[in-house]
Amino acid sequence: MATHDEIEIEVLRYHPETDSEPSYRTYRVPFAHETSVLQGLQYIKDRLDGSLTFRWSCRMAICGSCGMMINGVPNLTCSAFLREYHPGKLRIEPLAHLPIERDLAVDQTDFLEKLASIQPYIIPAESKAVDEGPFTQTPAQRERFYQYSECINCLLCYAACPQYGLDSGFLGPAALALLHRYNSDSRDVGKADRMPIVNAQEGVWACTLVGYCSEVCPKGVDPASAVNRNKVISTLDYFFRFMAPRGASE
Amino acid sequence: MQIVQTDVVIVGGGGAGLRAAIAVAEADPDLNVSLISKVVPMRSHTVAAEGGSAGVVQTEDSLDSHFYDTVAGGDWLCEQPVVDYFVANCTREMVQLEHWGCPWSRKDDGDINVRNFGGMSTARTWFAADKSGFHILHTLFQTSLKYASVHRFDEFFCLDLIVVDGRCQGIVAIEVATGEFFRFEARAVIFATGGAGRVYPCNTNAGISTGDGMGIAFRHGVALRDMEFVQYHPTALPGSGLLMTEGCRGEGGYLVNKDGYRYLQDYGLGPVDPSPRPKAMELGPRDKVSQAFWHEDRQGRTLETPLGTAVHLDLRHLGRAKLLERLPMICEMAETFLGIDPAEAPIPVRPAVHYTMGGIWTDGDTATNLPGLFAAGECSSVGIHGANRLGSNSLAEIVVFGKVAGEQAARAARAAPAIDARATTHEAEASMQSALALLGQDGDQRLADLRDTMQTAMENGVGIYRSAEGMQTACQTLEKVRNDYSRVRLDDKSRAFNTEWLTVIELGFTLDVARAMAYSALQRTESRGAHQRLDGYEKRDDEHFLKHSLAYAVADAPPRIDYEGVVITKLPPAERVYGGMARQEGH
Amino acid sequence: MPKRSNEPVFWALFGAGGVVAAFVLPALIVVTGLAAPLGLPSPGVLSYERVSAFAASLPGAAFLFVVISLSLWHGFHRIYHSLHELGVHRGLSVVRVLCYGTALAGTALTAYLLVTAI
Amino acid sequence: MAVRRPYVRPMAGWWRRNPFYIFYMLREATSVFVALYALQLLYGLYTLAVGEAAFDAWLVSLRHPLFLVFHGVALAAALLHAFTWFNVAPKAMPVLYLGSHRVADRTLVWAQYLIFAVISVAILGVVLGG
Repeated sequence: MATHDEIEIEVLRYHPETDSEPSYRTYRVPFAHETSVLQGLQYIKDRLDGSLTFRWSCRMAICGSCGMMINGVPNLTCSAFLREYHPGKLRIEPLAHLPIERDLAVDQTDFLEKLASIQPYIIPAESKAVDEGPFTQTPAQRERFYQYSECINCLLCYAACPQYGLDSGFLGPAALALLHRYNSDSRDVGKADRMPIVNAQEGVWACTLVGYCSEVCPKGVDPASAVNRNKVISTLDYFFRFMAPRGASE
Repeated sequence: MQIVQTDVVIVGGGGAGLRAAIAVAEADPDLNVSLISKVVPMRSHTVAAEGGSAGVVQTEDSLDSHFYDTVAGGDWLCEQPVVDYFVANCTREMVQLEHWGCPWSRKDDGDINVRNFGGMSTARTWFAADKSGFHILHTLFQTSLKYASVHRFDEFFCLDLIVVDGRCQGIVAIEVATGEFFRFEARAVIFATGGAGRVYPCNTNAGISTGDGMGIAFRHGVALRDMEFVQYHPTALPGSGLLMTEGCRGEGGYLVNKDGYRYLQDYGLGPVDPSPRPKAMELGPRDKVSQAFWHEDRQGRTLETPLGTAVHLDLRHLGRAKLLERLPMICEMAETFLGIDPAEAPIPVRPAVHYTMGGIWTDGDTATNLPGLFAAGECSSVGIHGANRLGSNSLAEIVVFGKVAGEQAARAARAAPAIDARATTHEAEASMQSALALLGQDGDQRLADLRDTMQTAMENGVGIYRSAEGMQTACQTLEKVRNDYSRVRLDDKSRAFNTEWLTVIELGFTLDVARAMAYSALQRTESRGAHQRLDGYEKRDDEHFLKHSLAYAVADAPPRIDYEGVVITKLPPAERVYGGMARQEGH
Repeated sequence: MPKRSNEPVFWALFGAGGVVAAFVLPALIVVTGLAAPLGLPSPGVLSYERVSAFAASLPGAAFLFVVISLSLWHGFHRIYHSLHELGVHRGLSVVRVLCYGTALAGTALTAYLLVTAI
Repeated sequence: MAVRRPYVRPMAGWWRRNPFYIFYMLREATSVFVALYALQLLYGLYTLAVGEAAFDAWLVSLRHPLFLVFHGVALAAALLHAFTWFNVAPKAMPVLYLGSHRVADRTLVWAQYLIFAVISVAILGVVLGG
C-alpha cells in the first residue's frame, strides 16, 4: 500500500460481556488513494487492535455485510473511501436503529424474521413442471419488478428509517420493497396472501415517507416508492374491497 | 455445550448449500435439516458471481457441444460420466431457478436470453444482467424460506466434523454471537463451504472463502483432489482483485496491451474479428488468457499502474446503452473503485486468483470417501472442471450438484444407523478443547503476519507459472508458517463475537489447503490447464499425468500425494485448440 | 393474520389535503393574508359583498369547503404523526382525539356555515 | 457462559442527528401552518356568517403586523410543502407508461409544477385582477 497520509478513525465499541454501554475509541490509520473505509478497519484489526469487531465479506458492494454509520450516514464501508473524509476524521458506528451485538456488528435477526414473513418467493397460479420450460416474461414485465429485486439486504435503509427506530414493529423499507417485488412479478399470484401484511399498521402505515431509505440505498432500489405505492393499493382495497367480485384471486 | 439433534446438517449457505437444503426438504419433508453458515446465507460468496450460468438452450446448441467444451476446457482431466450428467441437468436447474423467481435477462419475446462465454462453442450462458450469482443466491435463499423443515443456524462457525467408527455423525460449531459451542448430531452431513481463494493475496474472492470445509475434511483423512489447479481470472482489478466479469468479453469487450494491441492473437487465440467469435481471442479459456498476460508482462508490454502492471479491458465500442443493460454492475464498480466510466475509458485489469478447481474428493453422486459426508460446490471436486474450469460452469455446478447432494444425503440419513451419543460427545469435547486452547494460547506471532506470509509464498511459488524451485520455497515457507501458527497470540480473549478467534481457526484451515495445493503442484511434473511449469515440464504428459492428484493429510508431515485415473468414456484426450482452428461442436 | 389498519381513511384525507394545500394554498395565502390586508393591488379585494357572493355560490362554497376541511385533515394528520416522532406515543390517546377531533369539528363547522350561507 | 446482550441505542433527539432528518421535520412542520391557516380561513368564514361588521373587523385584524408575519411564514411553509409534495408524489403514484415507455419521475414532478403555476395564476388573476 502506497501510504500518503494518516487519518483519525473514531469507532464505537461495545462488548456485551463487559460493557454496560458503548464508548468511542480512536485509532490513527495510514491510507492511500484507493483505501476503503473497510480497509481502514481491517488495518486496525490486523495491526492495532485485533479485538475490533465488524462484519465484511465481498468487498465489492454486493454481499451487504459491511454497512455502518460513517459520520452519521449509513453506508457500505467497502465502497466508501478514507480520502473522502480527509483531512477531517471519521466516526464509525454500527448501523443506527438496530441493536448492537458487539462493536460495529448489529443484530440482524429482526430483519430476517420480517423477510421470511412476507413470503418472499414466487406463488405461481398453478404448479408448472420444470420439463415444461421457463415462464415467458417480456423485458417490460421484468422491468416492473426488477429494481426491487436488486435489494442486497444490507439494512442501510433500516438505519435510515426513523420510524423503524421509533417502533421496530414496522416491517421496514427492504422487507416491503421485496414484498412489492414479488407482488409485481408476472409469474406470481400471491398478492392476496401478502396484502394483509401491507394493510396492517406495522405494514405500510407506519411509514411517513421520510424518504431517506431511498436516498441511502447503495443499489438504487427505491423502497420509499414500494411502500407508498402500496399505501395507494391498500387504500383502494380498503374502500373498494366490498365492491370487487370475490373469486379467482382470493 | 448445546446439543442439536437433526437428520441432515448442511454446512454453508451459498448456492450449493441452499439448493441442497431445498432438495432434502422436497425429497422428504420429515427430515429435519440444519443449515449452518458462518454468515447469513445471502452474504455467501455466490453473491459475487457476475457473468452467468451455463445451460444448453438454443436450438443449434447441443449437450455434446457443452460436454466437449467442458472436457477440452479442463484439459481432459474431467470425469466424463460426471460431465455427462452435469451438462444434461444444467438447463433443468436453470429453468427451476426461473420458476423460483430468478430474474433472468430476457429477449424481446420474453424468452430466456443467453450470452457468449470463454471456451464455450456458442452462447449458452444464462444471465441476470451482470449480477447472476446475486440473483441466484437471493432466489434460492428466499425460496428456502418456504420449507418448514429447513432450520437455519446463521452465523454459526463450523469448527469440526464428528467422526465416530469411520462414519460422519455430525459437526461441532461455534455460535458466533456468544462463542458458545454446539454439537449437531446428524445422520448425514453436506459440506458446501465454498472455495479457498484466500490462500492467495490478490484474489477475486470474499473474505469468507477460506477453504474451511476442505481443511476440515482433509484433517479427517478425506482426499483433496486436483488441488494444484488454481484458476486465475484474467480480468480483475489491480490491487484489490475485484472481478470484472468474463461477461465483459462475452458481450464483445477487447483486451489490449499498452500499445492498444489485441495481444491474444499472438497466443494461438486469433484470428482477430471485430465481433466475438466463440473460443477465440477474448473468448478463450481463462487459463490461456491469464497465461498470455504473464507473457506480455514479462515482455514489458503491460501498463504501469500504482497497484501493479495491467492491460486494458476496453468496452468503449459496445456503447453506453448496451453497457448499462448488460453490464450495469461493472459500470458501477468501475466508477466506484476506479473513477472510470467504461463507456469513455478502458478498465485496467490483471489476473487474480479466482477459483479452486480441486477440492474434497467426491464420486459423481457427491459422496466423499468418508461415509455420511457429502460435498458440493466449489469446496468439492466432483470431477467436472479438470485442470481448468470454464466460466459459467460453476454457477451451474452449485445447483446441479447441490440438488444431488441433498437427495443423496436424504437417502443416507434415512438409512443411517443410530448415533452413538457418548462417542460423539467425546469427539466434540476434543474439538472444543483445541479451539479453546487457541483462544488462550500465549505467543509472539501476529495473525495478520502469518496470513500475509502464507499468501505471498503461494503467489510467488504457486502462481500462474511454476517451477520446482519456486514451489519448494513455497512449501518450506508454509511449513514454517504452520510451525509459527502454534505461537499465534490473540488480542481478543473473549467469547462473544470474537472474529479474531474465528479468523485464526480459519487460517488453520486455509493453511492446510495451501499445503495441499503446493505439494500437489510440486509433484505434477507436466503442464496442464491452470498448472503451467517453466522448468522442463512445459508439455502435457498424458502418459504419466492423465491422472487426478489426491492429497492426504499426514500427522506432523507434509501431505501425501497419491494419484487416480481419469474416467474417459467418449472423448479421448486430444490437443486443446482455440482460435480460428477451434472445433465448434454442434455447428 | 395481522390486524387491518384504519389508517387508509385518514391517509386518504391527508393525501387529498396535501394536494389541495400544495396547489392552492400558496396563492390563497398571498390573496387573503398579504394582498388583501396590504390593500394590493387595490383596496376592496376581499370586500364583504364580494366574499359573501362567492361563499353563497355553489362553486365558491365547494371550493372553500374543500380547501378548509382538507387542509385541516392534512395538517392535523401530520401534526399527530410528528408528535409521535417527538416521543408522544400513538394509540387512542388524548392527542389523537384532539387532532382528528379538531379536523372533524372544523369540517362540520365549515359545512354548516357554508350551507347556511348558500 | 456468554449470553447475547444486544445494546439498543436511545432515539431521543434522533431528528437532530442528520441534516436529512432536520429537513424532514421542517417539512412536517409545514403542517402546523397549513392547519392554522385553515383555521384562520374558517374563522373568516364564521365572521362572514355573523355579519358585515364582524367580517370587516376580521379584515382589519389581518393588517396587524403579527398576522402579516404569520401569513408570510405560512406562505413560505406552503411553498415548502408544495415543493416537497411534488417531489415525492411520484413515489406514491402507480408507475405510468406511455406506450411501452415508462414516464420518468422527473417528468411527473415538472408536470405538477406546471399545474401549480396555472392554478396560482388563475387564483391571483381572478381575485386580484377582477
